[in-house]
Amino acid sequence: MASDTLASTARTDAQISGLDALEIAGREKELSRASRLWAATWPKLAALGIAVGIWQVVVWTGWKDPWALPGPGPVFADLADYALSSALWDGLATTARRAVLGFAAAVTVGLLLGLAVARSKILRAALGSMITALQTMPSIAWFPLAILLFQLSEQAIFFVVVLGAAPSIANGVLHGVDYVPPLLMRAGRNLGAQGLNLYRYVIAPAALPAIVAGLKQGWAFAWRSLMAGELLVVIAARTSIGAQLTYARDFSDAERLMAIMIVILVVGLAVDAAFGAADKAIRRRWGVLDQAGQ
Amino acid sequence: MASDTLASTARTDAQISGLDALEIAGREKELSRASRLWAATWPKLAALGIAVGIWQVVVWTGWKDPWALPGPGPVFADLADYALSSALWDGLATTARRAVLGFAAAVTVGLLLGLAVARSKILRAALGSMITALQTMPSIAWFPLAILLFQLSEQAIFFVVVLGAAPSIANGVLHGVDYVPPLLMRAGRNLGAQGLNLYRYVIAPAALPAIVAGLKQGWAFAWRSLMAGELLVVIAARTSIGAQLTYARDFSDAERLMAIMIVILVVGLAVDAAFGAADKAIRRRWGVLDQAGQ
Amino acid sequence: ACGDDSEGAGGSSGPVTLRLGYFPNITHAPAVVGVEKGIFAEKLGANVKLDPKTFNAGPAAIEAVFSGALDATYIGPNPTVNAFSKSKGEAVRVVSGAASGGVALVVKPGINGPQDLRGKKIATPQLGNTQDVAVRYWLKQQGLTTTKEGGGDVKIVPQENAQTVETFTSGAIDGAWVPEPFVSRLVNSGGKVLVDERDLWPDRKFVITNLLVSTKFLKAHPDVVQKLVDGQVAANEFVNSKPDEAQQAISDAIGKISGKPLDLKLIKQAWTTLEFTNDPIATSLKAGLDHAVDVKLTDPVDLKGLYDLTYLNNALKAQGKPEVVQP
Amino acid sequence: MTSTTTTPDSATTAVALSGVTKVYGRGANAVLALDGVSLDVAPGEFVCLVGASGCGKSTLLNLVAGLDRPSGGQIDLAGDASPGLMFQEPALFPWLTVDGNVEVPLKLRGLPRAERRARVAELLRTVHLADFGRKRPHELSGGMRQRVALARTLALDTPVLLMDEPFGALDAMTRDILHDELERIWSERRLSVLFVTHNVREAARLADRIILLSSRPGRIIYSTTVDIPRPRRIDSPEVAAIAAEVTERLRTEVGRHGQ
Amino acid sequence: MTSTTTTPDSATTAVALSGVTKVYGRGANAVLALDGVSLDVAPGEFVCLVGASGCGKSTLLNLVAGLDRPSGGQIDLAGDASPGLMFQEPALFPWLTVDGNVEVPLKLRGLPRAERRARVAELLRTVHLADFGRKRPHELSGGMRQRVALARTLALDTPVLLMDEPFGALDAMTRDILHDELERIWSERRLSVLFVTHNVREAARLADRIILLSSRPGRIIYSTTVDIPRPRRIDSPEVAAIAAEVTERLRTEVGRHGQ
Ligand SMILES: Nc1ncnc2c1ncn2[C@@H]1O[C@H](COP(=O)(O)OP(=O)(O)OP(=O)(O)O)[C@@H](O)[C@H]1O
Ligand SMILES: Nc1ncnc2c1ncn2[C@@H]1O[C@H](COP(=O)(O)OP(=O)(O)OP(=O)(O)O)[C@@H](O)[C@H]1O
Ligand SMILES: [Mg+2]
Ligand SMILES: [Mg+2]
Repeated sequence: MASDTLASTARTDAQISGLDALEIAGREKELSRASRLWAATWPKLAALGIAVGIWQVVVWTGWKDPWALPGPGPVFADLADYALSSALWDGLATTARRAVLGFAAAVTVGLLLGLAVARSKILRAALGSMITALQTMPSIAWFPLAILLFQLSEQAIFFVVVLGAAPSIANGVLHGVDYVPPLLMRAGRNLGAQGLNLYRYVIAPAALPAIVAGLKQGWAFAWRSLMAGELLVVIAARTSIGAQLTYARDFSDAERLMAIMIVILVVGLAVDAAFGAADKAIRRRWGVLDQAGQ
Repeated sequence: MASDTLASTARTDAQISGLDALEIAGREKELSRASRLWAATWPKLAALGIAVGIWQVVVWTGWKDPWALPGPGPVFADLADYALSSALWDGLATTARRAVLGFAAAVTVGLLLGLAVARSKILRAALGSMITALQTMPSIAWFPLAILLFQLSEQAIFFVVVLGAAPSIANGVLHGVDYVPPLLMRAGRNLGAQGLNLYRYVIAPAALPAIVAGLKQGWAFAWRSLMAGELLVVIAARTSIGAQLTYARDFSDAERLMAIMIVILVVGLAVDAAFGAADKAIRRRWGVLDQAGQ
Repeated sequence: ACGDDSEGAGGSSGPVTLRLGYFPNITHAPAVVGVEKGIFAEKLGANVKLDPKTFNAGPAAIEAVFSGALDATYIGPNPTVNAFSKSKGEAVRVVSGAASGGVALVVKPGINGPQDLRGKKIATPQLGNTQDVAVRYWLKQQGLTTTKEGGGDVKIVPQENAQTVETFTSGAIDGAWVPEPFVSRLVNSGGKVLVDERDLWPDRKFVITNLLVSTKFLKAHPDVVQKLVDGQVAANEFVNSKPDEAQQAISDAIGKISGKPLDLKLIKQAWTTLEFTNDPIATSLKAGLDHAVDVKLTDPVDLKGLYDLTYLNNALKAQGKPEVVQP
Repeated sequence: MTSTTTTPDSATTAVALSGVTKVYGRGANAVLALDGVSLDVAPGEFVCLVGASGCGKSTLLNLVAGLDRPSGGQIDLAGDASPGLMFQEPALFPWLTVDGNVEVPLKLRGLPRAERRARVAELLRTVHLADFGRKRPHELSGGMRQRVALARTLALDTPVLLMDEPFGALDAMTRDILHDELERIWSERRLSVLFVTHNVREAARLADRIILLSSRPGRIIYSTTVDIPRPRRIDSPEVAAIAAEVTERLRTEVGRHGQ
Repeated sequence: MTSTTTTPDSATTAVALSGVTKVYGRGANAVLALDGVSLDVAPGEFVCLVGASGCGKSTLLNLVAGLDRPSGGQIDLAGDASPGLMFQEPALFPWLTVDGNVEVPLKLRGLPRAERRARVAELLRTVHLADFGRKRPHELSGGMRQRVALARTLALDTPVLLMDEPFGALDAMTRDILHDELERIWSERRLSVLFVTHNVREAARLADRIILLSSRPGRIIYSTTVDIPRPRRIDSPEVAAIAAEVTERLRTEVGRHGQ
């Protein structure tokens, strides 16, 4: 046998015959579920631990006054207070509802706009670059128009959210459509897909990964626009995360500000998990899962 | 000959023999340059015309007072004033410099972060979802931290811009890396690319289209964060587009506000054109140009 | 030299940098004039370098003071109280007043008295700020109820001042209790003044801007603070004696940052509702807080130690002017 | 199964190319891929196209399928259905299962669900992949993918079939079986087939006529009718004889360009 | 040209597989692609692998190349260079020109620029694509892409070469020419080659040994040594005889599974 073995350790540790392997495959899966969960969780916990640790150390050094940079202790204490108060839950309920509705509207507008612009050369020439330009328009520039159009109503907030997120989503669609493999386009056309059917059977599914990426970016825009937009209308009996964030800053309440930032991060993590799951499902289907890591 | 011809009109109009076609190809190109420019321009002009037209009509209906919604006439007059004043050019110079520097820093951070997270499973588990979470954090939440870390300096503005744009860019990188075709990964590995070389020769170029898309989204984040960040502190009495935008609003100067919005749109269009050119170059190389339209 | 707080500690032997914050705004007229006309620079002398910073809103200025990026700032009563109470009375001291008045309730033409406000929407700059408290307290005295959430007889809608002008012109609100220059601007968009807040205070005086210094800086460089207060007194002198020049200076200063000089007419219009006084009118701040407690917008705050008016009185004494009462 | 027949007044030609030219690129980079190709395919005729690598065979099929426009000349088709094309690469949709891929043309024709199912199952049986309906393309071997693509093209039910090396990735035995299947379907449906192959024996086994294309520019340089009665066997001496003849011509042609 | 030789103490085997098993998927969906495959390739030996579509040939090459891990068994390689693999699909990088694609392995080995250029030009001449260096993959025909992939694999200069149907998309004449080229390179560099093909004649033309894999599970069911002296011709009767013998075994095997 050859003296120098390539990756032989990795290969020999699985010296089992084929059918054995088949049987073991099932068991391995059971065993590994817990360990996979652990593998996905410990780095997060470690990162969290390191971040909080550094924060605490910086606070201990007395670099800044506690009212300028409160330590983790007071912040988590305030977060606990906050979580026990109705303010967080009411605010979160309002904001989440607005975010979901606004994002849904933005998705509709963004997808339609993206598909329309991608589809027609004239629309693309006319509006294509306008999409990015609109995307760079800061939310506050839209406030006067929002008030003109919708007065002080929830719609004004939606308007700002949709204008913030829809261009981003449309850009995702455009990117996806632009990179549909030409061979698949030809295949689709030859199989009889034309016009809308070509979109339904070829372009949309082929562009799906890019569209999901665009939706993720769109969510970030929607959420940030919402945080700003929630100050537009402080509506009767309805508090919101965006308003609370600004109040915390207005009252120089560093602890509450950081507590709200933690809440925003947690919401972001949850949303990312949802997008991550969708993306993973697509990658599994397409057979491009878990190859980059190797 | 068959009675029913398929798309025969389209095909017969080019009844010329091969070598003629070869010769004509050159001439056609000359001829079509002007017409292609026209084809790219008229829809933009038309869109512009329609938009301004609707705006003018709305103003004529007297729906809102002229100080709430000024017509195109006064706005363009103010834009002309604005363009002749040093305010626009000074502000644009400051803002553009900040945008370019901030974006460059964000690109560096975003690319490195994205590649690092894409590459290491542990980093990915630890930070992957944090990226989207950070992306959703509104700029104002970072202001206190920016001031703490960088006092009242340009760096504080950069900090906000980088925190706004880098996650978006990193997400673009992650998306691109995730969808590198497995076959090309295998080919690269077999050709001897490992570690950094695999990134350099396979992953980065394969992910390039998605990275460019991420950069475009990142630019929008950077610009919007900058517009907010420029209010953080007005350094050395230096005017900037962000400050002008807010002051126009504070002064209820609807005309100037709209003039500044037009400036922002124009900057956005210019940047989009740059990204569009980059993207087109990639698509031409890859052979995926101009197939979606058909 | 915008470095550590420790820099130059131990007296003013070496050169000291004074980082001073203010808003390019009418209510900050003494600051604008003091910087633009070189009054501060003159009073501070060669040994102290003035590093002025302009802000657009209070929170950032307070953040800057907290983080040691600013040594002193002109600011309104609300952030003053917040900064004092959040730092448990440690971070800041008020060393002088700057301006009084300049706040009013502007309403739509049809509204002629408090009772006409029933069911109407009134805007304030921010939930729990001075004007928000003032309008709620005043309404309460008129027998009208309000709630924190915007319910009650009169609906209070806190929103940015810039937005207030937009919502007022578009008819979404019926009035607003705001400071200058928004009062004038609302009046120019067809509103009328229903209540001039000066009428509600003794001597028609209540604080709208005062001068805050960080306690650390005050401890390290009392002499510099003295010079700053001297400058403030001189600036007010200038503002009051040469209003035209002061108004022009404000217009120019705003123009430098916003790209468009502020309309002089508007400044003149707002000017009449303001009084530039060195007295921080501590009683009005205290009363305002009591009102806030009364309308259940805040818990009581102990303001003891907020004011340190020795420097102001030194300055006034030197000029032979009447001293103010240390609260 | 629906048997699509060509319309009566197109009784003589199913596909007619006259003077078809195709130039790729522009200026100095221009490649003359096809130069004045004229070719008629009769209804029900099986035409095989052979030629050296890069001589323009795929280009020709793409033009006939209407996926590209000729730079010159004319292409006419009988009937209103565009021809079904089996690409040189499998071109399967990665987001669909094998079943899903084969079902696409049936869905696009609006067939009811039950019928679609039955048809997909039948087609997968035809290509010997009955058990693989629920797999995804990336889980298949190269030859399996090619067979799925074949099934998908057959699902189109068009009167004209264009096939670009459909059996290139298959072992000899599987290919023999599929030759029989294809021949059966061709005669049942009276299809007109334009079939590209590198295997000259395969051409002789299947074709009514074999056409040889030259390289750069692609021109028809030879055409022969195969009169061997069907059923034929790929290892029969008659097939071998025709193959040898075509090979000889091909050798001259490639020899001219190969060096 | 650098001639890579195997180390002395690996004189007897270049590649050694013992009891290699590969299972794809899990649970009910598991596919046993390879089952206990043991195979030694001697240094300088040319081994051809034939088998029905989907029997596990590509899987085997991927395992030997180290791109996948076997579920069981052991794979040993002489020397420290991993084998070069020519994939069943061209797998060219779309962002590079033809030149650029062939240059990648040379760059990765750190060759100086001038040397790289010369080598690329030589390799493209070998595959008869000397004029196509500046084209991009999408501008090439199927067979041309395959030849670029061949050139890129040859640029690797590894002592062991794995080839997955490298000539499947080529016409007979071009293939014959490339057979000669490959044989020349093989003997010059003393390469060990594991070569997958569906063309049994091609196997008999090139191989020192032909190995037949069965389908699901993939097992070695037949192995024969080809003793015909080189140079051989693909249409020689000796080659035909060996091909017929292997075809017969293949037929039995596929017949067993095909229906
Ligand atoms: N999109 C394209 N752009 C530029 N040139 C092209 C393009 N497609 C094909 N060609 C060129 O046209 C010629 C014919 O290509 P085609 O694919 O038709 O060959 P083919 O006969 O199918 O070859 P093969 O047997 O190798 O598949 C080749 O020289 C090729 O380089
Ligand atoms: N990634 C995968 N996931 C699941 N199954 C796979 C995968 N790759 C291959 N298979 C299965 O393994 C078996 C062998 O596949 P392989 O590609 O090795 O066949 P092959 O001998 O190369 O066939 P061909 O001649 O058609 O290329 C097939 O049944 C195939 O479906
Ligand atoms: Mg071809
Ligand atoms: Mg294979």
